[in-house]
This record gives sequence, structure tokens and C-alpha cells, in this order.
Amino acid sequence: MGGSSNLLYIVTDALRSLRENSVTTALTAVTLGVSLSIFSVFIFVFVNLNAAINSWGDRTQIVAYIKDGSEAPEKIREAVLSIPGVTSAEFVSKERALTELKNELKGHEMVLEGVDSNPLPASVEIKVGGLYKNPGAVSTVVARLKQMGWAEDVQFNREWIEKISGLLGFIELAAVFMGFFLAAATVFIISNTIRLAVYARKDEIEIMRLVGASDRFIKVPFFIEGVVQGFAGGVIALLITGAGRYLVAAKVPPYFNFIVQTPFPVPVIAVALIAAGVLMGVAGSLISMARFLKA
Amino acid sequence: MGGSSNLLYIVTDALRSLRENSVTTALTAVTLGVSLSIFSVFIFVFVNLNAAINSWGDRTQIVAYIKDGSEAPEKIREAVLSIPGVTSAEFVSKERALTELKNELKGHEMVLEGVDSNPLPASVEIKVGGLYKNPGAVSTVVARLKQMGWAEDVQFNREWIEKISGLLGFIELAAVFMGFFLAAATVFIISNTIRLAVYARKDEIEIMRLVGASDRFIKVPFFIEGVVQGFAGGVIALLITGAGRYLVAAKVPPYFNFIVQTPFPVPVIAVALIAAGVLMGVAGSLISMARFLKA
Amino acid sequence: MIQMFHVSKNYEGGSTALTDVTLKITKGEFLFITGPSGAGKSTLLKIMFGSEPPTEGQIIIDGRNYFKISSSELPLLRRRIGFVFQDFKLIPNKTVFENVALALKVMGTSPREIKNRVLRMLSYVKLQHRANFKPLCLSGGEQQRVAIARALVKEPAIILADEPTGNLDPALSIETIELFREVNNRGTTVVVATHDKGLLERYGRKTVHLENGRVTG
Amino acid sequence: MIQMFHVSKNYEGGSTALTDVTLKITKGEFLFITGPSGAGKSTLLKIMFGSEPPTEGQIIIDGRNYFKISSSELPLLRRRIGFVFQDFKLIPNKTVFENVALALKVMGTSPREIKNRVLRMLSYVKLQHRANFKPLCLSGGEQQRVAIARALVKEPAIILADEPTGNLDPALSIETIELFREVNNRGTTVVVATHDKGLLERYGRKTVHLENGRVTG
Ligand SMILES: Nc1ncnc2c1ncn2[C@@H]1O[C@H](COP(=O)(O)OP(=O)(O)OP(=O)(O)O)[C@@H](O)[C@H]1O
Ligand SMILES: Nc1ncnc2c1ncn2[C@@H]1O[C@H](COP(=O)(O)OP(=O)(O)OP(=O)(O)O)[C@@H](O)[C@H]1O
Ligand SMILES: [Mg+2]
Ligand SMILES: [Mg+2]
Repeated sequence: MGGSSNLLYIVTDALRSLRENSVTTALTAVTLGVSLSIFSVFIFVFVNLNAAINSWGDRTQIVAYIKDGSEAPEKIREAVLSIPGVTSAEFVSKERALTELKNELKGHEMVLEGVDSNPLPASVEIKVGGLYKNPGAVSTVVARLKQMGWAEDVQFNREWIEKISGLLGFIELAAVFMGFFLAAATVFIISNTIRLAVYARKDEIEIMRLVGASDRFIKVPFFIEGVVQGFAGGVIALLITGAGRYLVAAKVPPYFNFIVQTPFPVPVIAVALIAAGVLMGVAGSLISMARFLKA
Repeated sequence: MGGSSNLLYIVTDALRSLRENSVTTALTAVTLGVSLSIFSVFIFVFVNLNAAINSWGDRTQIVAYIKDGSEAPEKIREAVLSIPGVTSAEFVSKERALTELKNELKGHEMVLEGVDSNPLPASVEIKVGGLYKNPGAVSTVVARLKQMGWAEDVQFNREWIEKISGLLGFIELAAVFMGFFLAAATVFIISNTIRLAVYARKDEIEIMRLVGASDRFIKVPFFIEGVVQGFAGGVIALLITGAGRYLVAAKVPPYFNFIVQTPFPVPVIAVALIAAGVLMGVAGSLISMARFLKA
Repeated sequence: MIQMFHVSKNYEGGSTALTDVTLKITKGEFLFITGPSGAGKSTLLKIMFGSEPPTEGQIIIDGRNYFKISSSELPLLRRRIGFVFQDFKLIPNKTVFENVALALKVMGTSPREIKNRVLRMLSYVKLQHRANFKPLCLSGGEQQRVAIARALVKEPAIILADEPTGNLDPALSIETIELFREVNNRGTTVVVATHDKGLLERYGRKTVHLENGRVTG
Repeated sequence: MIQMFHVSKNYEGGSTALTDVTLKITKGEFLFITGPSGAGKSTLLKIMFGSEPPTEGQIIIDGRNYFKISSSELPLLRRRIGFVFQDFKLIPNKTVFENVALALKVMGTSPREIKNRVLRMLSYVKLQHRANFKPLCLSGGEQQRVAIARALVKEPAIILADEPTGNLDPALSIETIELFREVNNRGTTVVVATHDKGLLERYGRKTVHLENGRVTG
């Protein structure tokens, strides 16, 4: 067989056939683009939301109050940080505690008017990492802290910790469900669209086989069509997500900015979307037409 | 022409043709169902989220402190409620204020040890309605409150109010964008799928015309097919959303339950989904085939 | 029954199929149209049928001018014409029975009558045993006979048959023309485009000969 | 060249197309197959072409047993056979030129040679002026000639032609058979299924007659 010149010929031909089926090709590409962009908007919002909740859940979870006249703050911090699971420990001096209380009491400062000496203890504010993966860690850390000589009292909000880790777990679960469903829906819609488009050309495939075309000869145009459709679909998805973000970003309140952040670098997103489009376009085309080759 | 017996005949025929095209019909129905369920999941989550944020934003927004020895609490409440925009006003006595402060100070009660007489003033906690629709209302209410004789001090968190109303506004905007986009995507995908399915039968339509079929005769089967596909699609969407909710609901943390609430009564949802499915199925079928009738 | 005045037809793409054709076919006539491949026979029939508009000229069929027929009346007119298409135009996913029945269904004939008439018609063209086959499961000649059955079953006022014996053996060809002659004897106007020399020699008393889109005899 | 031993064919759906057909066609032969509509002519050709499997029996073509040919070799064999399909089987959204060129393209012929050979072939069947038309814009006979051109353009070792003159006028029919005889003279084996009495009288020295799926003469 004529080797590379033959392939060139097949490609030229495929591009012509693409032009002939341009309406269907375009609509399939748009379907691909629309489906992909729904999926990617979901992924973006999920990643952003997850990051936000994670950082929100990443607040101080345990406060250990320190007996007056205990060891040096540095020693205490080190001791705390050496407990497995602890990711951060911040020392809060008696003075800082009072200042913070005054801030918190804004509007009620009068209650402190009679107070002379500082009655507040120093404390360490502790964060435990991987809250969602290991909600039991907090109790272990608390138990260890209570054994320390300098610890007067260890406080933590069990309820709040459970809420956060429950929420994180749920969001992850819901996202996995939704993600799988959307992915399945995207694949289904795209493959069905391509199936219908290929079905309309089953006679053409049949005739090519009768005239002695090899499977490769028949597949190449569909492969190329899949690549072109997929590429176009990926670009459309990119444009839709980009345009959506642009339209929405201007109106987003500043403290809520995280939700419209691009969770990955733009070139990565572009490549991923286009790659996903091409993959689906090619797979959809080849799988749809394989049925007609077997027959 | 034969009247109702003729119509019965056409219907029987349409059902047969549905059986003949059963694969395509089924896949189109699934496409419809999947697209509709994406759209409806979005609507449900949006409605629930919006309700939650609304109720979250519906916290006390203004606190007016009352001079010791002012008018009776009832009078004050009435005066406050008569200000336009105020939806609720709760009187907090000096005693309750102290109890609440003690609660808030849990763990720091020692600061109150030296305090004998109750230094806290009574207050009214005020909510302003329609925060998102009219973020200026709060300032107006505050100004009116300050003119009252009994008002010692009026406090409100401007920043927080702006955040909430900004957030509500943004979510509504984003939802409108996303909703329009998803609706457009759903309509596009469904109509394209139906278009391709009908296109595969353009020869059949052409032959029917040549044999002397009236437009109505040709349309009825497509109409019926649209109804059946749409109905099946609606049911599929209902099943998907129902199953999704069931799977997710078991895992949802209790305080987060609102997100999986059914925002409308189930029969209403069922009817709406099926109606939407039928509408789209019929419109898609008839519009797609109209092209072949004109030619 | 059918009158054409100075009809010309140029297809887009530049081919001229008919040039200045004037023709009068009276009710109850039996007319053959002949001419080499590409002479315009099919085009002439399609114009009579109203499925191709002429580029120029007037056609009056059954007393009515095609240009004055509304699109909702066209189906009614077509029900009065039986057309045997050169490429059969059968619906591939309907059975032979259903394909033939379609011609009656569109007129609102009752199911019982449809069944009777379709089965009778199928036996005329010797296809009783193929009633439940799909067209693609038939031989070429069998498909052609289905197309003939569909055109005749509605007992139309006019039959336009385009190369109706191209896929039939000589014996069946003669039987088919005899079938046409029979309905012709009952008053139906019949126009048959054909290349079949045997048939023309046997039956071709009245023949219009086309050559390059012009009537030459 | 082609040998069939006790070949039978029953289609699903219950129709028997061929019963116990034994046939030997030698290289360079010119054979007609006749028989009434539905006798099994097309089925016989399709079995020779390998596009319908026989229910029973053996077929050896070009020295190879069809049952032992792998699916990747089938295209290679088909390139050596030119088939004129009774229903043409042209690709509707490709031009006449492209349809004919396809037979060469699948073999990897160079574009220049394709162009030369296709245009020459189109002029043999008198369709030079229709090279850029789509099949549906052609008359029935023109489509048939495109199908003939596509079968001949690759200069195959065997030509199987199913009713290749059904839509052609007598003059073109004779020209077509002359074309087949010409390639036959250059060594190509030709098998033509036909009803055309005229052709059979003129050329039918060697004829296989089928009746109800059996060879009767
Ligand atoms: N795909 C099929 N499925 C079922 N039956 C078939 C199929 N193809 C052909 N037949 C049947 O097999 C028999 C022989 O068909 P075939 O096409 O070989 O006839 P033929 O001799 O070519 O007839 P014609 O001259 O009308 O073309 C016919 O009765 C036909 O109905
Ligand atoms: N849809 C079309 N578009 C463009 N040209 C066409 C179309 N249909 C037919 N023609 C051209 O018009 C001319 C007449 O075609 P027509 O089908 O009427 O011929 P015919 O006499 O029926 O021939 P045949 O005997 O081969 O069927 C031919 O040259 C053909 O190429
Ligand atoms: Mg013709
Ligand atoms: Mg045949």
C-alpha cells in the first residue's frame, strides 16, 4: 500500500468528508463542548469549595491553658508540636489573651472595668492536621496534652470538630457521586450523539467495505473526525468555562473570590479539556463505527 | 378522512414504529433523562442553598441598647416594629444580657468574679427583611432608631451585612447564569439528539410525502414518539434525582440536612420533570422533522 | 387529464433535463415514454407528479394548474396518482405489507379494507409469500413489484411508472404491463417510461420519444 | 477461477435462495446467469463475492477457499473482484468521480493515476460531463453506469455484474456488454446476471439458468 503518501491522501479525504458533514460535526463538537464544560465547571467549583472548607475547618481546634509559672513558651510549643497529628501550635501569652478578650467584648467593655490584675491564663492554640481523614486524632492529642505537667485545662469543641469533619466527608462523598454521575452523563451523551452521527453513515461504511477498503482505511476518517470534533469540543468547553468565569468574576464579592479561582494553571486546564475532548471524540467515533465493521 | 378510527390507527402505527426504533428511542429518552436530572439537581441544590443562606443571613442585624429606666419593653418593641423594613424585634432584658454574656464567656468566667451590680444595658435585637433586595434598608432603620429617645447606642455590623447581601446577590447571579447555561445546554443536547435521530429517518418522511401523506399524518408518529420519549425521560430524571438523593441523604451530616431537602412537594417535582420531558421531547421531534416537511 | 405547455427543466448544477416539452395526455390513455438514458423521462414523470417543479412552462393535471395548488392540497392530488419510482422508494424498516398499505393508510381507508386490498394486490404481483419481509430482504425484482403494488393498490386515476420492468424477467414484465392494461381498461390513465424494446414492440402503439430533453416523436 | 460445490443458501426469515448449486467458471470465461425474478441470481453472485456466506457447500475462488480467508484478507480479495450491484450502492454524498476513485483509493493508487484512470473510465461509460455530480442528481441509467465504471476501473481479475443493464437503453446495454467483452478478451473472468432477452439472444452462448434456486440449464 502506498505508505505515507497514501496516509496523506486518506487525511485529505477525511478533512473533505468533515466539510461535507459539517453541520453534524459542528453540532457534535458543540455537544461535546457543552457537556465537558458542565463537567469542568463542577470540578472547578468543587475543588474551590473543598479548599475553602478545608481552610475554614483548619481553624484552631484545641486550646490548652497553661498553669501560671510553667516552663518557657518555646519548650511548651516544642512539646506540643512533637505530638503526632499536631500541625501547628501557637503560644498566647496572658497579655495577648486579655487584649483579645477586650476585642471580643467590644461594646461590653464595661464588664472589665472593675478588673485590675490579669486573671486570664496563657494558652497554646493547637491545630490537628488531616481532620477529615482521621477525626479521632483530636481526642488522642487531647489525651496526650492532659498528661503534660504545665496543662491546667484542655478545651476543644467536640461538636464543632465533628461538624467540620462530617461536612468535609459529606462534601467529598457528594462530589464523588455527582462527579461520577456527571462523568457518566457526559460520556453517555457524547457517545450517543456520535453514535447517531455515525449511524447516519452506516451505508457509506458498508459500501467502502464492499469495494475492498481495509478496516484501517475506513477508520482513519472517523479517527480524524473524532480528533477534530474533540479538539473543537475542548476549545468550546474552554471558551464556555472562561466566558462564564469572566462574566461571574466581575460580580463576585471579594471575600468569596475563592469560588471563581482557577484551581489549576490555565494552560493545564486548557490541555486537560482539549485532551479530554479529543479522547472522547476519538473513542466515541471508533467505538460507534466498530459495530458496523464487525457486521 | 376516516376521523377518530383513523387517528387510532395512526397511534397504533406510531407505537409500532417506536418499537422498531427502540434502541434510538431508548437512548434519546436516557439522554433526555440525564440532561433533565443534571438541570434539576442544580435547581434543587440552588433552591436549598439559597434558602439556607437566606435564613443564615436572617440573623439579628441591628442591636439598639436602651437607656436604663426607659419606657416599657412593649412600647419600645412596637416603636421599632413600626419602622418600615423591620421584620422582627426582640427585647433583651438586663438580666438576660448578663446570662448570655456568662454563657459566651464560658471558660473565662473568672473575669466577672469582681463584678457585683449588673453593668449591662437592656437592648432590642432587630432584623431587617429583604436584605438582598434592599441592602440600604439597614442604614435607614439605624438612622430612625438613633432618633428614638430611649436609644442609648445603636450597633450594627456594616461589614457583615454587606458580605451577606453581596453573597446572596452573587449566588443569585451565578445561579441565573448557571441556570440559563444548563437550560440552554439541556435544550441543545436534547434537540441535537432528536435531530440526529429524526435525520436518520428523513428518507422515510420523504417517501410518506410522496405517497400522499398529509403533514398531520407524518407528524403524529413523531409527536407520539416525542411524548413517549419525553415521558420516559422525565421518569428517568425522577429516578436519577430520587436515587441520588437517597444515596446521599443517608450520609449527610444532620446540620447539613437542608441541602438534600426536597424544596417542592414530590408530586409537584414529578409532574414538573415529566412535563418538562414531554415538552422537550415533543418540541424536539416536531421541530426536527418540520425541516423535512418544508423541503 | 395531463397537459404540459412549453415545459423546460434545468436542474441546479447546470444539467438541462427538459426543453420546451408540450404534451397532452387524455383520460384513459396508455402512453409509453422512451428515449436513451438521461433523456429526461424520469424528470418528465416527476414534473407530472409535482415532485419536481418545472423551470418554465405550465402543467395542468386533472383540470388543475400545479402552480395554483396549495401545499395542503398536494397530498390529496398525490393520492389520485400512483407512481412507480425508478429507485422503488420503499421504506426499509417497514414490511412489504406495510409499505403497500401506506398508500391506503394515508387516505384513511379502514384497516379491514386495507388488509383485503393489500393482500389481493400482493397476489397480483406474486408476492403473497413475502408480505412480512422487509424490502432489503427481497430480490431486486421483488422490490420493484412491491413498488408497483403500492402504486396500484389505491386504484388511482393516473399511473406514472418509471422503468417498472427494469428488474423483471420478460414473463413478469409482460404480466406487469397486462396489469397496467387492465386498470387502463377500467379508465385509469397510464404513463410508462421504459427502455424495454420487447415491451415497446409488443404494446407501444402510442409512444413519446425523448432525446436530450426534447420530444422527437 | 470460481468453483462452487453443492452450495445452498437459506436466508433467515425462511426464504431459500439457492439449493445445491455446483458450478465451475474457468479463468477468462464470459458467463451469463439468467432466471426469473427471485430465482437466486443475486444471491449466487454475492456468495461468489463473499458478502453472503452460504448455508452449505464450499466455494473456491482464485484458488482459495472462502471459509479459510481471514477477515483482514477479505479486502484484498475484493480488490481483485469488480462487482456491479443491482442497487448500485453508490455513496450519496460523494461525487461520481469520488465514487469511482474509491475503488482505486482503497488500493493505495497514486492520486495522479487515479485521476487518469477514473476520467478515462468515465468517458468509456459516457459520463465525463457528470464527474462532479452527486449520484442522486443522476438519472437511473447514469447511476448504473457509475456503478459499472467503479467495478471496471480497478481492472479486476473477475467482474461480477448484477443486472448491469436494467436501467440502460438497448444501445447503451450493448455498449456495456461490449466493454465487458473487451476486458474479458484481456483475460478477465466476467459473470453477468441478466433478464435482458436481447442481450442473451445476441451474446448468450454460455448461460447458466437458475429456477427457484436450482441450476436448470
Ligand atoms: N437478505 C435476504 N433475506 C431474506 N431473503 C432474501 C434476502 N435476499 C434475497 N432473499 C430471497 O432470496 C430469493 C433469491 O433472491 P435473489 O436476490 O438472489 O434473486 P434474484 O434472482 O437476484 O432476483 P431478481 O431478478 O429479482 O433480482 C428471493 O426469494 C428473495 O426474497
Ligand atoms: N436532481 C438532479 N440534479 C441535477 N441533475 C439531474 C437531477 N436529476 C436528473 N438530472 C439530470 O437530468 C437529466 C435527465 O435525467 P432523467 O432522470 O430525467 O433521465 P432519464 O431519461 O430518466 O434517464 P434514465 O433512463 O437513465 O433513467 C440527466 O442528464 C441527469 O443527469
Ligand atoms: Mg430515469
Ligand atoms: Mg437480483
